[in-house]
Amino acid sequence: MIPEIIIRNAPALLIAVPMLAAFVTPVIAKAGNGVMKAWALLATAVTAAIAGIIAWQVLDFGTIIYTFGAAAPGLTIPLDSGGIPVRIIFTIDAMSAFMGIIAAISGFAVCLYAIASEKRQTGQEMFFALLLLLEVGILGMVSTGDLFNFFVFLEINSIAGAALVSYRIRGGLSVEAAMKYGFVSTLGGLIVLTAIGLLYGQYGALNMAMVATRMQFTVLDGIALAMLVTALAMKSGAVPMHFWTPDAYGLAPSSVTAFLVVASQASLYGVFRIVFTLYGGIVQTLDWTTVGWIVIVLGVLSMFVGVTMAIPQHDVKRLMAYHAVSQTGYMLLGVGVGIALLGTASFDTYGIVAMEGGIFHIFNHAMYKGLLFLTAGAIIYRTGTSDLNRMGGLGHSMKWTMLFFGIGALAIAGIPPFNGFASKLMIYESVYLFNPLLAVIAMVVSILTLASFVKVFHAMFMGPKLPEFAEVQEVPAPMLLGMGLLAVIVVLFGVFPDQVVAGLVEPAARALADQGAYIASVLGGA
Amino acid sequence: MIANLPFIAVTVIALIGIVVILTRKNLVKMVMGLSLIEAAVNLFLVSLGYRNGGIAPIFTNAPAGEMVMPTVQAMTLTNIVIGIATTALLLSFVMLVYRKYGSADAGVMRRLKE
Amino acid sequence: MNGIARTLTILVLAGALLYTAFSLSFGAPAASDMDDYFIQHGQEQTGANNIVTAVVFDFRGFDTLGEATVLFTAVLGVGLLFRKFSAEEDE
Amino acid sequence: MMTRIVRTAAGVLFPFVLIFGFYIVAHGHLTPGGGFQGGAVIATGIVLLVAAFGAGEIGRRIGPGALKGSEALGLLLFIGTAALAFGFGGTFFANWLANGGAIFGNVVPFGPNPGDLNTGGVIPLMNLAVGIEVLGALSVIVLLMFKGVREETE
Repeated sequence: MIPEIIIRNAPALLIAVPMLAAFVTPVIAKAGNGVMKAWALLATAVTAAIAGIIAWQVLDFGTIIYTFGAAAPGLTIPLDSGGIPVRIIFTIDAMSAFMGIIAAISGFAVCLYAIASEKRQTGQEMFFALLLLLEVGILGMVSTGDLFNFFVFLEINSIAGAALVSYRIRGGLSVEAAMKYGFVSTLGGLIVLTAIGLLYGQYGALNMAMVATRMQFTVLDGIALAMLVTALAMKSGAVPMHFWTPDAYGLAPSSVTAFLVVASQASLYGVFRIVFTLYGGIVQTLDWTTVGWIVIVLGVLSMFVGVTMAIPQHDVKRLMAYHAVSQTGYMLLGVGVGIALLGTASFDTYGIVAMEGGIFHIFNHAMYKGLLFLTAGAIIYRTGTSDLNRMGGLGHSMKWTMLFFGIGALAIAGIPPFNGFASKLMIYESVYLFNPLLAVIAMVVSILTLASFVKVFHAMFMGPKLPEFAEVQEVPAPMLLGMGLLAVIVVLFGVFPDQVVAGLVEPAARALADQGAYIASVLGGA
Repeated sequence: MIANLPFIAVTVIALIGIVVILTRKNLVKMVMGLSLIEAAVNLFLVSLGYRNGGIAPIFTNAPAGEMVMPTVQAMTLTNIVIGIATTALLLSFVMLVYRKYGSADAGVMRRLKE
Repeated sequence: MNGIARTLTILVLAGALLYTAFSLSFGAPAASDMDDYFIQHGQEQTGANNIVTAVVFDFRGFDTLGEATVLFTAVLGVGLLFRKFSAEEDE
Repeated sequence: MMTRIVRTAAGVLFPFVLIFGFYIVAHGHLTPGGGFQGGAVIATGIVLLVAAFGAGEIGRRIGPGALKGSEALGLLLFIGTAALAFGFGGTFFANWLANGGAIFGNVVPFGPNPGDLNTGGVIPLMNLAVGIEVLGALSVIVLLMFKGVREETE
C-alpha cells in the first residue's frame, strides 16, 4: 500500500518534507497567495501522514533507527569502526513518535487556522515558511539521537519561534517579546552546546546511546547535567525561568502561540530524554530521589506561581500563558515522581503511572491549550481587543467559538469527560501514593484554574450583547476547522483515555524509562 | 596552569560576556555579550580537539604527523553560521525596538511589565 | 535582578567554568576513537582530502542541512521584520 | 556613496573577490574552506560594493529577488543532492558519487597526496550548493538591514 521506499526513509522524510516545503514557499508565493497557502497546508498534511506512518511502525515493530548517510538505515556501526557509531542517527522510540504525533497534529491544525486568521497581514509567505520551519525544529528535536544534531534543531526551533513572535509588530511590543524570547533561547542554546562540548571532551562521542554507555558521572558530567537541564527548562517555560513566557505567548499571533506551546514541550522532552536516556545508566552513583525532588519542586512552583499570576490578568492571552506555565508544572510533577522512584520497587506500581500521567498531560496540554489559544485568537480576530474588561456578550454571535472555548476550559481544569481529566487523574492517584500533600496542591491548583476560566468565560461570552460588537460574526471556516480538529481530539481522548494510554502513552513512558533498550537499539545487543 | 591556557581564555571570554549581559542595559551591548559567549564556546570546542603537535586534518600536501580532531572543527563551523544567523536576527530586533521606542536601552523595554 | 544576586550568579558561573578549565587536559583528548575513524577512513569513504569537509558534508551532513536551514530561517525572520506593511493590517 | 577612488577600487576588486570565493568553494574538499567560507567571501564582495556604492544602488542593480532566488536554489540543490541518494538505495545524505569513477568519483588512497579535484563524490556538489545559498543569504541579510537603517533615518 505505502511504497517501501517511503517506509524505509520515513524518518528522513519527516524532516525533509516540511524543510523542502519551507524552502520553496517564498518561491511558490509568486504564483499567488492561495496557491502558497494550499502548498503549506499540503506540506503539513503530508508531514502528519509521515508522522503517523512512523508512529504505526514504532508501535508495531519497535524503535526505528535511521543512520544518515549509511548504506542502509540500520547500519549504525560501520564494520571497520570497532563498534562505535560515527554518523548522525535518528532514534525514534515510542516517546519520540508520541511527540512527533503531537507536533504533526498541532502543526496541521495551526496551519489550517492561520490560513484565515493571518489573511489581513503582509509577508504571509515568510510566515508560513517559518511555521513549517518551526515544525521542522520540533520534529528534529524529538527524533534525533545525536546531541549536536539536537542542538542544531533547537536553534532552528528558537530562531523560527522568535521570528514568528514578532510577526505582528504592534508598535514594538511584539518585537520586545521576540527579543526576550530570542535572547533567552540563544543563551540557552549556547549553554546546551557547552554541555555537549563537555560530554564530547570526555567521551569522544556525540551519539546519545554511546555517551550513555560511556558515562562515568564525573563532576564535569554533573556540571553538564545542570547546564542541560537549566537551559532546556528555561526554554520550556518552567518556573523560575518563566519570565519570557507571558510576553512571548501573549504577543505572538494566536496561531503561533498554539504552536509555541508544542515548541516548549519539545524542550521539555529534551529534559526528559537527557535525564532518562543520557544519565539513566548511573543509578548507583546519582541520587535519583534528589533529582526527582528537584524536578518535583520545580513542577509545584510552576503550578502555583503560574496559576496565581494568571488569576489577576485581564489580557486573555497573558492569562492563558500563565496557565501554560502552571500546566507545565503538572508534567514536571508527574515525571518528577517517576524519576524519584526510578530503580525502586514502587516504580513499577505507581511510579510508572505518574510518568504516564505526566507524559499524557504533554499531549493533552498541547491539544487543549492550543485550542484555547486559537479560540482567544478567534475572538481577537473579530473584536480587535484582547482585554477581558472590554469584552462581553460574544456568546450570542460566536456560538462555535464559545463551544470550543468551553471544551478547552473544562479540559484544562480537569473536568470529566475531557482529556485534561484523564491525565490529571493519573497524576493525582499516583502522586497521592508518593506524597499526599503534592496531590492536594495539584488539586487546589486545578480548582484555581477552573475558577480563573469560569471568570474568563463569563467575561467573554456571557451578558448582554454589547453595542460595539454588534457587527461581530463567527470566524471563517478554516479557523473553525482548525479549532474543531483540536476540540474533537480533546473530547475523544477524554472519552477513551484507557485506549489512548494503553496504545500510545504507556509505550512512550516505558520507552523513556528503559534506557537499556534505547542503547541496545542503537549499539546492538550490548 | 599554563598548559590549560586555552581553556582559561575560554573562561575569561565567557565571563566577560556574562558580565556584559548582566550589567549593561544597552541592547546592542547585550547582543555583543552574547556574541562573546558564542566566541568562547567556539574556542572551547576547537580547543577540545587539539592534540599536542597535531596538524590540521587535511591531507592535501600534508606533512606526516598526528592530526587534530575533525569533529569539533565541524561543530565549530556549524556554530559559527548559527551564531551569524542569531546575531543578525537579534540585531534586527534591536533596530526595530530602537525605531519604535526611540532608544535601544533595556530600560525602555518595560512596557510589557504590568 | 539586584546586585547581590547578580554577583552571586557571576561567581557561581566563574567557579564552574574555572573548574572545567582546569579539569580538562588541553592537547590530550580523553577519547578520540570517532575522530580517529574519520581520519583513518574519511579519505577512502568520501574521497575528500579535507577531513573537516568530509565530516561536515558526509558524516554529519544532516547537521549542515540544519545549519543552512538556520541561515534561511534568519533571512526569513529579518525579512519579516523589515517588510512593507499595509495600512489595513492589524499591527 | 563613497568617493570616486573607492568606487573604482571596489569595482576593480570585486571580480577578484568573486573568483577567490568560488576558488574556496570549488576546492572545499581539498584545501581549507568550503561552501560556507567561500559563500561568505563572495557575500563580503557584495558588502564591499554596498559600502562603495550605497545599499540603494546595489539593491536596485542586483535585486533582492535574484539573491533570494540564489538562496532558495542553493538550498534546493543541497537537499536534492542529499535526497537523490534514495534513488541509489542509500539513505538521506549517502555519498552516492564517491569512488564511483565518474564525476568526482576518483578513488583516493589513504595518506597525504597532492589532491585531485575530481574526488569527493557529492561533497563538491554540496559545497557549491551551500556556497550559492550562503552568498545569497548573507547578502540579503545585509541589504535588508541597510534598508531598515535607511527607513529609520528618513
